[in-house]
Amino acid sequence: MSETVAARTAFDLIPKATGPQAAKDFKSDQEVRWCPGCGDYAILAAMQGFLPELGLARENICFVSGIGCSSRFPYYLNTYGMHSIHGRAPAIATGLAASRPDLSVWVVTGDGDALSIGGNHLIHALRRNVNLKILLFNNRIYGLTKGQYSPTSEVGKLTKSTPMGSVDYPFNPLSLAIGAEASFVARTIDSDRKHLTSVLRAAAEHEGSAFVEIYQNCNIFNDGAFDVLKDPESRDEALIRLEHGSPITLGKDGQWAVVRTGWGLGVAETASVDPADIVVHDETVEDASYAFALSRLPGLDLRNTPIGVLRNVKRPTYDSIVREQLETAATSAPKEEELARLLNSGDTWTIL
Amino acid sequence: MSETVAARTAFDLIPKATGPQAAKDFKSDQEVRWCPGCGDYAILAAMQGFLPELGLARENICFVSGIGCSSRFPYYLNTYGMHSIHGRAPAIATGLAASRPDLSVWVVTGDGDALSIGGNHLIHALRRNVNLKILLFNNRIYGLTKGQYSPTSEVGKLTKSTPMGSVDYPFNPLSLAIGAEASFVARTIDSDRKHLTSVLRAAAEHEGSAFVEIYQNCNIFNDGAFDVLKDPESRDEALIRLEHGSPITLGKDGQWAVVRTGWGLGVAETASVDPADIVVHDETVEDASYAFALSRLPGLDLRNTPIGVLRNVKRPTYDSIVREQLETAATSAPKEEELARLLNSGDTWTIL
Amino acid sequence: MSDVSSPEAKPIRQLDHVVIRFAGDSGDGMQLTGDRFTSETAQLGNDLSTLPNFPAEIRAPAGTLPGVSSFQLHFADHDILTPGDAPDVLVAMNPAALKANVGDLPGGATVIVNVDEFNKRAMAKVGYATSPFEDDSLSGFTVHQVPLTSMTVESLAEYEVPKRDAVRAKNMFALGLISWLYSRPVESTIAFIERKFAARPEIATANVAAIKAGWAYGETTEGFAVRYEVKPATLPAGNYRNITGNTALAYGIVAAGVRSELPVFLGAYPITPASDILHELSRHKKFGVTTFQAEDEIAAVGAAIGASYGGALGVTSTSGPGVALKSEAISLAVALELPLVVVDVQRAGPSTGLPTKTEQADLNIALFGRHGEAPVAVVAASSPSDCFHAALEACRIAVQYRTPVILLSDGYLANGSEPWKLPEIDELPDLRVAFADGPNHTLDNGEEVFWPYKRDPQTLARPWAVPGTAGLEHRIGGLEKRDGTGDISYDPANHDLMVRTRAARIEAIEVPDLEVEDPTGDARVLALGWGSTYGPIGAACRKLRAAGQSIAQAHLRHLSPMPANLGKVLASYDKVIVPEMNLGQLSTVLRARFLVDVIGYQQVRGLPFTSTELESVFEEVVKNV
Amino acid sequence: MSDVSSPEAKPIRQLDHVVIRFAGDSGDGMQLTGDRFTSETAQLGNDLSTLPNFPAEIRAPAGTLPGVSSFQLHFADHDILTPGDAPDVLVAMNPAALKANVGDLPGGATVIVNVDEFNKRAMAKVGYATSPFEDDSLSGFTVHQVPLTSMTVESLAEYEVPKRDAVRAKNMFALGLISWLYSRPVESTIAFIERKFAARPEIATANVAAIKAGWAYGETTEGFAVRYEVKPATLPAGNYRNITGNTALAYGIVAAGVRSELPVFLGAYPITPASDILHELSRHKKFGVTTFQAEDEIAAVGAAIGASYGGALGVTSTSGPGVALKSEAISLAVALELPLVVVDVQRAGPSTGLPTKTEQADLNIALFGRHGEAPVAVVAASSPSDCFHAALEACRIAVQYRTPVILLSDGYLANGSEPWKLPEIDELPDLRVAFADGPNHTLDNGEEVFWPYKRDPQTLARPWAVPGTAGLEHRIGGLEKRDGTGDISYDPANHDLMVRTRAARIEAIEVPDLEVEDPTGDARVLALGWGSTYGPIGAACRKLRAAGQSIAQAHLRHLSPMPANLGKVLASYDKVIVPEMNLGQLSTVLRARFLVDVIGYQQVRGLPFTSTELESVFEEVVKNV
Ligand SMILES: Cc1ncc(C[n+]2csc(CCOP(=O)(O)OP(=O)(O)O)c2C)c(N)n1
Ligand SMILES: Cc1ncc(C[n+]2csc(CCOP(=O)(O)OP(=O)(O)O)c2C)c(N)n1
Ligand code: SF4
Ligand code: SF4
Ligand SMILES: [Mg+2]
Ligand SMILES: [Mg+2]
Repeated sequence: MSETVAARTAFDLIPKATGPQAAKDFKSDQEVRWCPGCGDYAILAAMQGFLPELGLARENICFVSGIGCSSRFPYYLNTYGMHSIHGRAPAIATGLAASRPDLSVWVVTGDGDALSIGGNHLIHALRRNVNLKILLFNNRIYGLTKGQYSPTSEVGKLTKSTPMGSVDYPFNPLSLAIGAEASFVARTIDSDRKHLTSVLRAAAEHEGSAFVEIYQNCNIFNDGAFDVLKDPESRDEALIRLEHGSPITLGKDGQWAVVRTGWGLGVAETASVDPADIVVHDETVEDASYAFALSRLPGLDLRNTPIGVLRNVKRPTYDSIVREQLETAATSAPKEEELARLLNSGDTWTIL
Repeated sequence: MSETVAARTAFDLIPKATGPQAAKDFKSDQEVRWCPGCGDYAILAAMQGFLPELGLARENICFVSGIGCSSRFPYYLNTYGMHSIHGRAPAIATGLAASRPDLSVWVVTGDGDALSIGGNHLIHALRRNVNLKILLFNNRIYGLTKGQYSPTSEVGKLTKSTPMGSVDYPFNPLSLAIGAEASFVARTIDSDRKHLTSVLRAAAEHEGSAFVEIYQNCNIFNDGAFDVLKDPESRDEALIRLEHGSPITLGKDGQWAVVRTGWGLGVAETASVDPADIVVHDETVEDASYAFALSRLPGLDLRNTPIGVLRNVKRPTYDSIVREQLETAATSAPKEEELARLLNSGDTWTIL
Repeated sequence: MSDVSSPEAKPIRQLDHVVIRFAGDSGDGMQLTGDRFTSETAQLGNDLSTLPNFPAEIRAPAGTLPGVSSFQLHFADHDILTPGDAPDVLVAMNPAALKANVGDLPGGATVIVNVDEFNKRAMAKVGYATSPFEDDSLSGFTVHQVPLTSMTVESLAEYEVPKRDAVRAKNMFALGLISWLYSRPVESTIAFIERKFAARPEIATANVAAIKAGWAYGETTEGFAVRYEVKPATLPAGNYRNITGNTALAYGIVAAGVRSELPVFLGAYPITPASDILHELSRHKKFGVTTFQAEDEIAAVGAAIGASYGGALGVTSTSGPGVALKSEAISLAVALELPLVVVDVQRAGPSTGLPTKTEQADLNIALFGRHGEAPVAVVAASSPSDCFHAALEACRIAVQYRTPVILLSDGYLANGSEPWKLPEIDELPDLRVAFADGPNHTLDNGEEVFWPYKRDPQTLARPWAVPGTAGLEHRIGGLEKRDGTGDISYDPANHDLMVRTRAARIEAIEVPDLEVEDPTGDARVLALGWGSTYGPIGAACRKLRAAGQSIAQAHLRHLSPMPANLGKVLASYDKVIVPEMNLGQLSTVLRARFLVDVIGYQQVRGLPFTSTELESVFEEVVKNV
Repeated sequence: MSDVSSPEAKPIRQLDHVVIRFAGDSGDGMQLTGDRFTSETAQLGNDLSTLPNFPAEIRAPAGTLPGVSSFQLHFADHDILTPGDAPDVLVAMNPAALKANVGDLPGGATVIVNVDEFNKRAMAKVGYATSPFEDDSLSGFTVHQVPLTSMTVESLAEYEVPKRDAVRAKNMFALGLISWLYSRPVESTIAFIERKFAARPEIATANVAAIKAGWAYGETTEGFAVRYEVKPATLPAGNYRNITGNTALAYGIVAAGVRSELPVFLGAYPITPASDILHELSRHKKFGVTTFQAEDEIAAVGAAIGASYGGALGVTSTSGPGVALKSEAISLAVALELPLVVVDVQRAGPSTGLPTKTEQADLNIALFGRHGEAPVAVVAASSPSDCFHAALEACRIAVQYRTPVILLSDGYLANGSEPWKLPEIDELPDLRVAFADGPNHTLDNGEEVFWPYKRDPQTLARPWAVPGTAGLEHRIGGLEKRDGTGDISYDPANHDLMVRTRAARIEAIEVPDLEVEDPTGDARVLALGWGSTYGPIGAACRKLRAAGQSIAQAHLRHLSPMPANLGKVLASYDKVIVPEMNLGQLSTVLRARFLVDVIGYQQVRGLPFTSTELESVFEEVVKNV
């Protein structure tokens, strides 16, 4: 929209830490209370390990969450934090981020919190491109309420509320986010700390809304939901690791490759295709059709699941334009004087 | 999901009209109260003209709307109708459609009603594929509340609530619907009655959620928003008329054609491309990437706007599976007996 | 009306007050006409009060009853309180306008009709089988049949304006005529027109010419034999402007931002009749006011909470349906103990109800409309200009006590207007509060720590510790928390303590005592109200007193907490009568709290009370005491 | 406890009632243990009442205080009303369980601890610096240190079960021991285990062996010198089962579907403690019950309204935060005048509050939580099994009067259980209503038409005209409508009429008179309650009476409308005491309505009242009357 915006990086306006930071600086004094074995622990550890790397003043980082197991996250980080109400974190964070450019604002949410009750706030935050980093812990189940199916659960899922199998066709969170004009869309997985950290880094650096889906195991109510992506036996065949600028392949020794098929993308045997036909990943493609096509690769069985950054394009952020408008409107006159002028505007008269 | 579902058509379960019907049979006794010149009149006329063609018993048709100028629609149709509350029509209609397979249920909504306050219900109805026909009258403005910008208004729009221009990047309603797993997605325009009718027909015939965006002129608060698509001077160059099975071209004598470009679709001079490269429209392509790419064709200036059915694929409907489960569970025993059995289930004991 | 003849060409009669109603089709520009006449009247120094009334439709079909739009103005040579019970003069631009309004006219009223529009078709459309001028349906009134349309078109013949624009200028002709009739200067309106149509000078010229032609018509026609004059009112000295409730409320919020030195953040979703607050505030970015048009009411209040958390004055404005949707989030703000102002411009319910009509039936939801024990402060405005002060007061409570405050206005206040004596900025309350900036608690081991829920012993408010403050990092949320530390706590005794503390926090808010107006000092009946009934109750009391009866009046600005002396006030009258535009919501609260058998009087018609109606109700009570 | 020795190998003492609490880690299976012991006890014919208590976390870290889960059971040889104020016996599976619960024990209580878990680390984790067995912190109790874990593992040595599974069976060992101690038969539990683990027979075998080993341990160890017996209660003859409030409520809705011959449609979004209603109802598709897990609470109620409109019995179940979100849609249902049942299983608030704890602080939002005047019926359940009847009653009012009904339960009722005498199906109320099927009005011109808002003169209900009925096509909505025709109407007088009619509709609902229990007939004090306080209030009254005092008890099922005789009842006592788990919400309503100075007594601790507490409160009132 303007020079100023383009020139800014995600951190320009945020105060920096004055000294070195370590993971332990980001641990709060609250006892962590997820079930033993829950994937949330790994994500927390990765976050605590990653935050020092950001180098921001700790007090200028704020985590806002909704309700759910995942939404307990802010309690365990020694930053500012708000554990709000179910589904509303993106809205609350929008108010915070839009009025405080000096903060790094993160939203932590679950598949129920973000996609069920909070779906509307999520898609609106994404289209607005508010400067928020939204982490959706997708365990494909409602954990906190003890195991009902969620909007990402597979059709036919047997849960307490669906004894004959769930009926609703699931969302593909990345497709939804891309359809909602998201400027940054990525996916990662609780079990791969290095990858998780790399995606957090990319999200943090993105100026605007960053949407990150994190596959997270709920070992109590949906254990093994992502095993096909974790199991050393199957994962190489199932996971597609996206790297900006590299041809997209998967499988042992890149046995499979992503190529155009039909009107979208598909997977073919590398040996059988012209190397020039292998898609070279470019997260900056403006046309959202590319990232969308990538998001459609996985089947319902999770085979061919891309992880990494699918889309990362520049678009003016909501908060930066709002700030610009405020700056444009600002005057140097004392506010008191301006107020007197305002009240006296229009037709006035004097009674003596 | 099953034989039964596949065999059904959209009307199988709905009683048919016993005699011939005419447009006037669908006019209610209420005075129509839109502003003179409003695009809603044309849509109403088209609907009243179209409904007799459906041949359904009038009493088995029901229109549910939210709040907005557009949502007054049900009052003017002599069918059953509910003018509900802002944004909630898809949810209310879901309850109705899921419990009444013998009804043809239509949702009428506006860009504010459907995409702002009602965004979540809309995307959930679409992913569930509830048997609803959802007509979104998009005038890119809030009409009823007198002219604030809406989620489809272009950036920088000057309205009462945005004296320095709106900041929010708009939704592309079709992209959003496709991202939300819609099985039927179409677009049409108030001024072209024939096209409008053809799209209504296709929507009515689709079994499941049909999402139809109708460009509608609000001559009071956003006059001329779609002039580029209506003006005889510009419309041929701007409108892309999709026809299933035909190559996609536009412009005078098909001067322009839709071809692959980059990772999506684009428009090129027909003369300059190999005819075999011209995309032949197929609304039934399973991979949503195709319809999504089509939805991205228009620029923010509305040039290259496809109208017609972008996507039309078969997927089991929510309500049909729900019905199947009910049928599977049903017993022939009298309900009273079953109830006695239920109450007496578990550990019981007798006190004499 | 008092009559005083004057010896001019056309005699001028002195009146002490006039109620005039302009009525026409939605497209006839009646609101603008009314606004301009109001402004002229204000300039003259009359006291005044206005009541616009528009249809729910944007543009209902022309010439229909539902399409009628009207604007009523009451002006007087003395201080008045309401827009008038019934018009002395009706200006009716078409048959629909006559039909829709004639029923409100008292005998002897003057009716000025645009006779050009009374053709067969137009009359039939609204059910006039015969012309109302030909039967005796208007026999009790002084009727002036003025060919407004044709005379306007004629008077513009010399200008090159398209017919359509000429026809549209007929409201200005009418304004010119009425201005002449009531001796109002039209200069300011002419200036206004020239400003407004600066980009289209031909339209400006035509409208100005129409005004002048209307004025000239008054001077020359024989139809109008007398002119009237209403002398300036003797209002307190000062600078005045005319102001609507919504504008005043928005200004109050701007002022609160200035006086608290906090950025204002408004999260809002458009809804009638609150949208204008969003519109107005979006124009004041120079004050650091951010307006966020949210995707829905929940996001609107959510964003306001987020902004408050970040150190802004978080405000959200809506009407009843929006308040219902915000309930859960307001409850969160109760738990978070953060400042939040929720503006509810009430309209007639339930559900969508009558969106353009007024009502005061949201007191219940304001006081009781949240799950759990979730007390908030509730403040109500009593007149259009009072919306400014009520908004300041709501903001004062919110920031000082770190609590959600619901500010009740209504459709009548929102769109109605009255002269407002402009306050001196430095006399406005000082709303500055300090953010927390360091530890506030010493542990037993001597360590200095920050406790986010350690309270100020007097206000019971917790510290406002905004992100970005080093050393104060903490987590808050909607789960129950230990008093002091703010840590999540499932301890039963702590929960009981917190529930009671949240209630005590609201009761601890300092609010001024209720003032009672009882000029004779011997009243045995108290008329008690809240909100927009202030005008009609006051006017009724005045009438009663003028008729020699005694009655006391008091009006509640604070509904939660209530003034400390309220119980005593109630106990000191034999009877307390409480008029409300609902089914007795305040009555219920008073009865429960003070066990006083207050007499409720209710009408729920989407319209303000008339003072006449209340006068007779009060008289009945006074007589029977 | 009464002691009666018996002459067996181990003497058996007769007790008239016992309160036992099982407590352990979330993973220790305490809820299952409690359930099974309850079932055995029920089979024996004791009266009983249970109170489970689980942590808010799914699995809080093992061995911590927040991770303790417990189950309390009160059983007796006579009719009882509560799960007991304080446990006579505590079974503590680890140090955390002991620490978390020991404070609730009265002097002389028995404590059975799994001593195997009392190692240094585990004790330190919960703050036991020294072993509680070594200091005198347990000196007032009879402590049995039982090595539950190791004995269980030992007893399973001969089976091929992995160590982990053997350790997990320790709850069954404990159950066997306690069953022996209180002379409960374990056969039904053994059968249950075999059914439950049919697919994993080795686990079944291990668990059964553990039960038997526990029983054998009791018989052989010298630690337990006496056994106890509690004779069957003399309850009314009939078939009984034990039932929780949520199950009973779900059954009540199924029954309402059967008795109204309407399909049931439940729209729900999961929320503690209401989710089990959704779970239960989703299992009863054979009754034509459709359950729709919606995207949020608004969609849930919206879908229920849509289904009701289509002729189903529309129900939505939730807890407080969900009710807040549903407010706007409930208001729509008020305007539409359609049947709707909104189940609110109350939990401790405000905001997220204490989701697993009980409270009754949603009476306000039920009665007053909508914008505009939007009255609904409100019904409350008073005990777990009463949830069945309350649900039927709510459905009766909804379908018969075409109105939203809010049905209040709470966390205590939801999860607590008691024996339930099964009703005869054909004695359940007949809930059938007729849909409209033709014109209901004759116009002046003789034409027969259908008027969707023409009312039944007695119930004031409008016709239920469902889509699909030829000739009855009509449009309804949230805008104000003309009484009779249902057409949109902006007429002030009609709005006033409709507002009053909607209020009158609720008041016109026929509800039974309030019954008062006053065995001595001379009580001057009335204890009046609503909802889940029935048990403790009743138990306290009994105690007081047993001590020779007179007190009357009455309990409100209907909060809106209230029973017609309520005012008279209140007036006939010198003092009325109203205990509530809120800050006095019913008290406020009673005071406002009847101007009676009721005495409120409130505790808001997330826990039910104890009868002892209420007894002393009542005693105080009775003494001072
Ligand atoms: C308004 C409201 N509705 C419902 C709930 C109950 N609730 C809490 S968390 C949750 C869903 C949790 O699922 P998800 O977001 O996937 O988080 P997870 O626990 O799986 O991490 C629900 C339904 C609530 N707290 N508030
Ligand atoms: C809960 C609630 N919030 C806000 C409103 C006010 N409102 C009514 S219609 C509308 C938006 C209308 O815009 P749109 O859906 O685009 O319909 P249009 O009038 O343009 O056809 C709004 C904000 C309302 N009626 N209810
Ligand atoms: S229930 Fe699942 S998601 Fe929640 S804490 Fe336990 S393992 Fe994690
Ligand atoms: S405001 Fe616009 S959308 Fe509404 S009726 Fe008028 S022209 Fe149509
Ligand atoms: Mg989840
Ligand atoms: Mg619109």
